[in-house]
Amino acid sequence: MLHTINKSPFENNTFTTCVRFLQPGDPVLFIEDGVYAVQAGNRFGALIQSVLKKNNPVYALKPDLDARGISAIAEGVKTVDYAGFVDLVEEHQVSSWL
Amino acid sequence: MLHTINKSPFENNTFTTCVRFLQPGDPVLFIEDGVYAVQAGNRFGALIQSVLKKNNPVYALKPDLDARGISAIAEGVKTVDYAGFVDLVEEHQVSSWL
Amino acid sequence: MNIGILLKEGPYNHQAADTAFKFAEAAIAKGHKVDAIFLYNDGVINATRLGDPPQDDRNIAARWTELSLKHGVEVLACIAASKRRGINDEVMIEGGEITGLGTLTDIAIRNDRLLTFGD
Amino acid sequence: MNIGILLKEGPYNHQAADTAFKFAEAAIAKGHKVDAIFLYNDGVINATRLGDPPQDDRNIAARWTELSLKHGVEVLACIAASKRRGINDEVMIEGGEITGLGTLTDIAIRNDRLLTFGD
Amino acid sequence: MSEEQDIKKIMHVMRRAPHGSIYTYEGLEMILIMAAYEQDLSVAFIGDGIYALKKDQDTAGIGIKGFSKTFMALDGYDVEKLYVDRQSLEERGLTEDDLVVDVEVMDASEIGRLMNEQDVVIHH
Amino acid sequence: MSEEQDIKKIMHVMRRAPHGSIYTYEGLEMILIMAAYEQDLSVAFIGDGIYALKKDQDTAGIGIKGFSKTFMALDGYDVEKLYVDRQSLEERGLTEDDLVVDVEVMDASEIGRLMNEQDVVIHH
Repeated sequence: MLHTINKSPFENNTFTTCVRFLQPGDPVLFIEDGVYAVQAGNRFGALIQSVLKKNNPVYALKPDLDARGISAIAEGVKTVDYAGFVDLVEEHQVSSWL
Repeated sequence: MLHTINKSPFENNTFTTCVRFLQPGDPVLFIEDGVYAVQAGNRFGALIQSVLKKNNPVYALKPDLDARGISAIAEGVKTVDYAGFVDLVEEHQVSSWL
Repeated sequence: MNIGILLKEGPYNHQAADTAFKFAEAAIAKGHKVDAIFLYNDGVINATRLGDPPQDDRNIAARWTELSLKHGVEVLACIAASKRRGINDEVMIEGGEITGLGTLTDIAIRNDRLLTFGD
Repeated sequence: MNIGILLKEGPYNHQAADTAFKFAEAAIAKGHKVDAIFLYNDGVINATRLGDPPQDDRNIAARWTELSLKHGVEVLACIAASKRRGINDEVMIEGGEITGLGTLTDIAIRNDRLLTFGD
Repeated sequence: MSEEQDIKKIMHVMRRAPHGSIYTYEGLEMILIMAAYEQDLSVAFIGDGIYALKKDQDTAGIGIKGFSKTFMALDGYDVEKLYVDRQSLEERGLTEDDLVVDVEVMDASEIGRLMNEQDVVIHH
Repeated sequence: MSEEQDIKKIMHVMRRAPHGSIYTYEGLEMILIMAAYEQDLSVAFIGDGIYALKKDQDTAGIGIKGFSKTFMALDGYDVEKLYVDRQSLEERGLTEDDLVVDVEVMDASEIGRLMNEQDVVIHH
């Protein structure tokens, strides 16, 4: 199952909550304000790495990163555009953590 | 200055952020979903006590507590109804932390 | 005491409109003047008269009309915010009016308090 | 792949309507069928044709009309949610329609995916 | 294709506190309608979502219609899979006894496993 | 009463990230109008609010008009009191150099002291 997260982890606990429910292998896609989670050097780096280590691929929506001026992102995080988002949805059912 | 907080502290960091900006003596009023902060026995009890200890009076809006089934509240927290909310606004300018 | 209110969320979806009303009602009951309720962001959706809530629910639009007609509270929707969200004179509640952000500034200046309700 | 979309926030105030549109556009471009966009909660405000955004901004209502007319996407607003927020047939965008939650259930059942966008 | 294959597993996830916003209430309205369609429905209460089930809610003072008791009607619609996240309950200082309906209190990993089996997941 | 007494101290507090919601953008529109009224305006950036000032935002891909550069216009409207909360900046891995305008980076207690002196505080 693909989990999408659209909230900034600095103001809202959606990301930390979602992580507790993640199953091994499930991809996580950050969109909208959620993409702040993957900015390199912020305090969520360790949590991102722990998710990656459990074999959960982590993606961030490139247009949302660009819109927010985020160019340096945490190691191991992949970016997708809207077409790549569609590809992920082809492969997985979706749980959108609003 | 009266500071109002209307978000649950479990999902959103408004309360913890507001505390950093509080000046000595400033009252804090929890309204709407913010009132979950003062439920007795939850994990925000220590933060509430630290605010009280800095001489910041803490209030919660009684109708909002009742609506959420909260009867036991943290020690030292006072309740007000809408008329009491008006009284606080008479005494103070207001900063509503949305 | 003269009070202005800034309301930043639409009716029903968030409690802000309810709290703003309850506060205004209590302030008026205590003899204060509620000068104006200024609707901003999604708050402008409070100004449509096309709302048709369930019979057993509160009617939030009717509350604003009552505050306006009975208690002289100006109910004002920001024009720029209204345009984005499909609020205009065609759908405006009785007692409500479209205006600009300059009016909000006047409200902030001429009242003893400006309170914000939102999400 | 057949896709249904559930949109839970109004236009402009949250990015949800933009992301939903961009996703639908990309899915259609890749040859998928976007069956329906169901508007719920404040999402029903996407269905008003009275919106008048600034000239240099996107027109979100026009996007839904385009998806409906050009790509056969059903644009559906929940009746109960619409009534609370002043959305009805009078103000409905071209290509949009008011319907019930039963229709959303059908959409959930008949499509390969149901995606939610909101706040 | 058997009829069986047309039955979808749909999970509703309640995540917000009641009254401060309408999401949980309108979510419940959605569940009640979907219940008539004989799908495999479940409802998970995570984070502030569990507050919707709190006993003794009296909304008269805020002028909003309460709906906690409507959750008690779910049973009559054959919506019997109500899951509550244990950690969410504990960190709010609540126990099962504080809730208006019988629920299954589960670990996040178990609710996550069930979420993973769904055809449709809707967060409210 | 002197004219002086009619000048109000009004602080706008930016607290949300740009683009995910419209609050910061519509807040900025409010500030630009208020700037014409010759009041004592200030703008504080707290929490995600500082992201609105991030350099190199390119919103073409999301189809939303960007507005970070509009903050550069505030100076021309004599809105010169721009305060940024130091902790918010640091925990986001940002420095002053990452921002599109010159700001005063301050401790929360100092911004709190200034907030306390205001006649009107509006959080966006």
